[in-house]
Amino acid sequence: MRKLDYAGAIREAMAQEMERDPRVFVYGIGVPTWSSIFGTTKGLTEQFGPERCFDTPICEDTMTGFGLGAAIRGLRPIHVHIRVDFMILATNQLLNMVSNYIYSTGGKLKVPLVVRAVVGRGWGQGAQHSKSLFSNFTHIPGLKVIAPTTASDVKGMLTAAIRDDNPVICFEHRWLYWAEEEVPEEPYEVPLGVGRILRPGRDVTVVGLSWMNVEARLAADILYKRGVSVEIVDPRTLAPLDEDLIVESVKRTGRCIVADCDWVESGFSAELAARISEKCFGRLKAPVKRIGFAHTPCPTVRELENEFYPNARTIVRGIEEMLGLEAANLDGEDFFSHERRFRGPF
Amino acid sequence: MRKLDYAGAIREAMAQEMERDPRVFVYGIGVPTWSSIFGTTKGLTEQFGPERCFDTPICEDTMTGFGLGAAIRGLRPIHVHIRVDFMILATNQLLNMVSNYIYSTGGKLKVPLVVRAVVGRGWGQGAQHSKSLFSNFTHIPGLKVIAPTTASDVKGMLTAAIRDDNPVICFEHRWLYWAEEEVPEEPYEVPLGVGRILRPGRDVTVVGLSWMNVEARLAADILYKRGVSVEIVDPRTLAPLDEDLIVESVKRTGRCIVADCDWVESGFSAELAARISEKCFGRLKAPVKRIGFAHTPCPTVRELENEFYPNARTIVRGIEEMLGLEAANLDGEDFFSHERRFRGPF
Amino acid sequence: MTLDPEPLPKTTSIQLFKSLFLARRSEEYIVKHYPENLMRTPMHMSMGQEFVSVGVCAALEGKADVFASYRSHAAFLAQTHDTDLFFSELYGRSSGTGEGKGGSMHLASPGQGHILSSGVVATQIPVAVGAGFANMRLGTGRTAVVFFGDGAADAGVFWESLNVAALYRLPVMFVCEDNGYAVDTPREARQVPASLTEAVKAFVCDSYEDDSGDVESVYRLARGAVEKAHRERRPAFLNVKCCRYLEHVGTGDDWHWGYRDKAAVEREWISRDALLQQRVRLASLQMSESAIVAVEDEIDRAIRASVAKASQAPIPGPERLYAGVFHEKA
Amino acid sequence: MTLDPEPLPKTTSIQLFKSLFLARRSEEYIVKHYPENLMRTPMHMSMGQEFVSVGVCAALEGKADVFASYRSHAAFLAQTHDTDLFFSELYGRSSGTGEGKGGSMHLASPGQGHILSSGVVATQIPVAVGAGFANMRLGTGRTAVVFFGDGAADAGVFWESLNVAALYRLPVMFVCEDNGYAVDTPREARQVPASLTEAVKAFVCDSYEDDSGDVESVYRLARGAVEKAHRERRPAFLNVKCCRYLEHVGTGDDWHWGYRDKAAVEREWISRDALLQQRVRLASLQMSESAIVAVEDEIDRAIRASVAKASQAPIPGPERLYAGVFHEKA
Ligand SMILES: Cc1ncc(C[n+]2csc(CCOP(=O)(O)OP(=O)(O)O)c2C)c(N)n1
Ligand SMILES: Cc1ncc(C[n+]2csc(CCOP(=O)(O)OP(=O)(O)O)c2C)c(N)n1
Ligand SMILES: [Mg+2]
Ligand SMILES: [Mg+2]
Repeated sequence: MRKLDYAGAIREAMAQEMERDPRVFVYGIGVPTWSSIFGTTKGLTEQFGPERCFDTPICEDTMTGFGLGAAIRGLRPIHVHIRVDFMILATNQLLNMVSNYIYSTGGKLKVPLVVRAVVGRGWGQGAQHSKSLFSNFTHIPGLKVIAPTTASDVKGMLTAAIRDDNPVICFEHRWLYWAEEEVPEEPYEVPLGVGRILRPGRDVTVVGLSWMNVEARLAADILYKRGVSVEIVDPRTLAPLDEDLIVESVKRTGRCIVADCDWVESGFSAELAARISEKCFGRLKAPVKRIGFAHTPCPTVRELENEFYPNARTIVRGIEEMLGLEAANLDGEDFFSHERRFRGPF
Repeated sequence: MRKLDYAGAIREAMAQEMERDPRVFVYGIGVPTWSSIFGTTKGLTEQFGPERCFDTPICEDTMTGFGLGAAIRGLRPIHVHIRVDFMILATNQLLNMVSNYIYSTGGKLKVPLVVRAVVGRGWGQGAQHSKSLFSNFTHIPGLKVIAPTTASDVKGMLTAAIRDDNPVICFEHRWLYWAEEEVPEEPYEVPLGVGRILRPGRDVTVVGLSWMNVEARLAADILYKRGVSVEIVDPRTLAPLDEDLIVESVKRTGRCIVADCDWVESGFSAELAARISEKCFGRLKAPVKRIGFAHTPCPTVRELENEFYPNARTIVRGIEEMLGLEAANLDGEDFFSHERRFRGPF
Repeated sequence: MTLDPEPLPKTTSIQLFKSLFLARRSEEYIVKHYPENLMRTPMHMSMGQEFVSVGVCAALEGKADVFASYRSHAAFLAQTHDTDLFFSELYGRSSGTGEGKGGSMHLASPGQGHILSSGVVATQIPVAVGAGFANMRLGTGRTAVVFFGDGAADAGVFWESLNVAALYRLPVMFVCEDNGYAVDTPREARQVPASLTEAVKAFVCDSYEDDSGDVESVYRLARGAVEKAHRERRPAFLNVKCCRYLEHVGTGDDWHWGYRDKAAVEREWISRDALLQQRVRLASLQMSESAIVAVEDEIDRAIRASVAKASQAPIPGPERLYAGVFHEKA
Repeated sequence: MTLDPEPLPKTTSIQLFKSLFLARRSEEYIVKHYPENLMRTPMHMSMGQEFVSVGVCAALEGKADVFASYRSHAAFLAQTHDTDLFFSELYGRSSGTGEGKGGSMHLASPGQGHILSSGVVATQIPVAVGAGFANMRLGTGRTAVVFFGDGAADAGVFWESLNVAALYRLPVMFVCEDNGYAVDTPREARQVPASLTEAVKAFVCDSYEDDSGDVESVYRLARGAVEKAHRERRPAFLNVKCCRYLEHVGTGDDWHWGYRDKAAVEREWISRDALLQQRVRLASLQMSESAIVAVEDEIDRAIRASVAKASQAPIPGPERLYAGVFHEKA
């Protein structure tokens, strides 16, 4: 099968759905620019015209209401935010309007609105370009929330989201955009609400969110050499959550680490840890451990950023501690690090 | 000691601090109106003049930035929202600005800003006037979050918040406004970050948030008659959290119910349940149970509202289940219910 | 603003009267029966302001997608004339559009063109712009209309929405029900522009003001405005001065708040009440008192019938709590 | 806009030149050394636009509380002249005001009147209004000044803030660095008002426009504006046309993006570069070439010294990560 990277898979999902359904359109600040949201919207204006792929003024709140209005009156909008930090300006529309429009009409209205929000680490992003905020949206009934990890998942899940008659927020970690994978060429859906075991294992379950699954795989490889078998579960959809898959895995391994790329306190990792602790009560050999950002605003300076962000090393250490293993010398390990790959300016 | 209700205690805390410190001022939509935010701002304009207690245009985002600017340049603003649902319009300022202004200057700036947000049930509030959203703010480093339950606590904690050089969000459940208690007349501080055991007990710990402590007390009274001893812990401050107090209590009782007046999923109850499960691992006789709103937007019609909101009955049933007791007949119980006390229009 | 000198067809005048009367009488019913505590939802009464939405909705002849605020009893009835749905929702019955989940602040009948009312000030405005975009793209021939109070123009989203509507050349009707107050705060204490009608002109829209207090004046204005909006492909802003007779929320009066003077309000507004004016106009059009009374009686009967139906309609069962959070395929 | 015919004192002209040169040269240093990947923070370069903040800050003679966007190298240096702090922050050192935590987008030196730059468009605007309120209430005699791009005027919070500043009668200076683009989107593709300068007039402020490209013109304008703002107790809006020479973010150019024409930009802007103009003016004021070069050399030396200091300053240790989330008592 041909290989495609995550950014290309997003582009392809949108292009195919736009082809298939003339009601689908894409918009947002910078969407048709030269840099085209990390390439995910490249060429769509040329292909579908400026009426179906367009830029907007800098007014996220209004443009979210705009998407809602277009969605309930027959179109299928995809609204793109180059940082979730800017989607925060639309919190009012998302929490007070989008999430309860259907309920307030007794389930009769359709709100086929997709909102794409980029998260992730860059080149000294600082406190205003680095948030994730998954839980601020999974907390809200009426919103579906997805965070695909692989290229094939993001194509299928975004396709499913576009076809869904309910609002879906899609979180995309920018470091994933480069991740290549075999991705089917034809359109397909990966159903929302279904998780995936990314790697089977016996000794401990890592429930990874978004980019942290990449770190988890690296950690698993490292630990494999020491005879530790790590299972990685990717919920993929955060709301509604595929609880059973996670609970079954943890019941099998008896140990769980939740690895999030967000703050831990009141984060989605708290929801996962709370559920797993409840549903696996009596089956856990150790308390569920949460890994995530340090509880500080994100600093810009690299040396503190490195402390702020969790990575494969954090996961390895967490598992070692949980299993009572000595901390291995990791100096020889080649940590796959986009801090090194990535250069400025942004 | 003289008795005062919660609304009066808030008013007194603000008035005394305004008296003490000319830099303190109060503002927000409707603050000096006749109905004066449930009476909590009554007479302040008359007492301190319209420069120190004033109304604003309907632009919460701007007025939050305004508060931030006033705070860093030497004043001590108190911004009031008659519903947290309207504070949502200020999410951008709160998350992107207020929370990281201090950190981005290496801890040098002061941001003595207090934001008061009213939560709670009314007369068919519906989806847009009923949220709590505690966790959307406890998730954010750089914000302090409080939710006092009693009149004496709210006076002392609000006083402490006003004197604090950091941003503090104060959640006030409107049903508490009527709760009377002995409240000292002179100004005093109840330190932020310190929880409180509202009722000591042996068999199960209820960690209650805001109004749910009132429901928990009622549940405890009911269960007491059946020989069940309930301990009620009120964290009071949600961030930073007094974890030790809670953990010690649960270690003693071995059982815990977290009772929140917010959605459960990714709510603050998830954070509590995750921490307690971790820190009390091996000491729990049953999984931590979470009680909160149904995971739907809030319906208006009373009959569904009654299903949506948890109350003393929910807590009683939760504890019975946890202790393996049969469900008692509660028909004879006089549930303290503001649905009955409260009348329209709002 | 120039008034069309041609009189309206008599049927139109009657239609406007009916629509005004329907809204007024429905609210009079609410005033009377609210204290029974069976309509357990906050009430933001349209009384006094009905002529704004009645005039505008009539001018659009049903081909409107209406977005409104919590104060939208009149707009809902002007657009849908559906007292069955209206009272069912207020009484919290399964037969309401939101099966009682919405209540007074979230009236909705999308199929009839009243999309959804919203309780957060100004939030409905950008949604109307998006609906206008869909109407344009899909060529529905419908017009997105948004009703909001003068308070909504305090909010940046109003200015953003006007900008976006004009930028995308959408014939969206922005209708400000300018009753001069946000709760008890007068416009001058919230907004510096001396005239909103003038201020919006920078935003490439057609801007109109009406302080006639007359439903026919609003009707004519809206007809002209919507026609021009489509022709020129740009939004229209209608600033219609009006007066809220009752308290901000609730069914009583608010003279005791002291922010406005009862005598002045009576002199300036209530004395030339739009419904009364229209009744007088019908008489001047040779409609007999008994014919007018017949019209009124019919509406009264319809309201009573709707209330009776609503009272007997089932209350949603607990199983409905979790229903409809997401779209339910029919 | 009328130009004051009186020439400025020569010392002022020199001061303005110094300030322009400081900003330009500091950024030239960045352009040269950014590829070394030691300044690991995004760079939104002021180059070409420096005269706006240089002119305004000089007019305020230090008595300003400056709020600015991510594009605020020039504003920071114009207000503080502190290249030590500036380069320390860019190099992520403990000696930066944010000990490197802020980086290029969050420059801050509150004690020197550059409060904090913000990376979210328009967010700094209402904060300046609040600062203006505090200044008024505390009688500090300082003026809150907010710099923002033309893109920020897309945002409702700009209009809200203008309204609030005017309503509370605050002499806040709203300075739009109007480079005509938000990233690559021209103003006309985002805003319908033909002229922002005209549109804001509805908001009871004094509105000024400057397209001279000249730092002395901006300086005069700002002096008059701030004086009037305090006298009339209302905000001033300064719309200063300017040109960003480099790409939106980063230290290169962006001609390959194709949204603007290199030749036109060179002809219309770069050829009359404000720094060059000011240098020519100094010459015309009988300042000798060697005297000018001496000034330039001194600034160059200062920059080199600051960079050297920054490079030797300590990098914050891991224990600093959790420090300063809340205010730390000194
Ligand atoms: C964003 C927001 N802030 C505050 C409120 C509280 N509130 C409800 S109605 C109202 C006044 C609105 O006035 P206006 O828009 O003129 O409408 P009117 O009530 O006069 O019809 C306010 C402030 C709200 N609903 N939404
Ligand atoms: C609220 C928000 N939305 C989007 C962005 C992304 N963004 C960064 S700069 C920029 C353009 C701003 O243009 P302008 O205000 O004119 O400033 P300039 O860059 O031209 O100085 C955009 C859209 C942002 N930072 N904040
Ligand atoms: Mg009004
Ligand atoms: Mg610009």
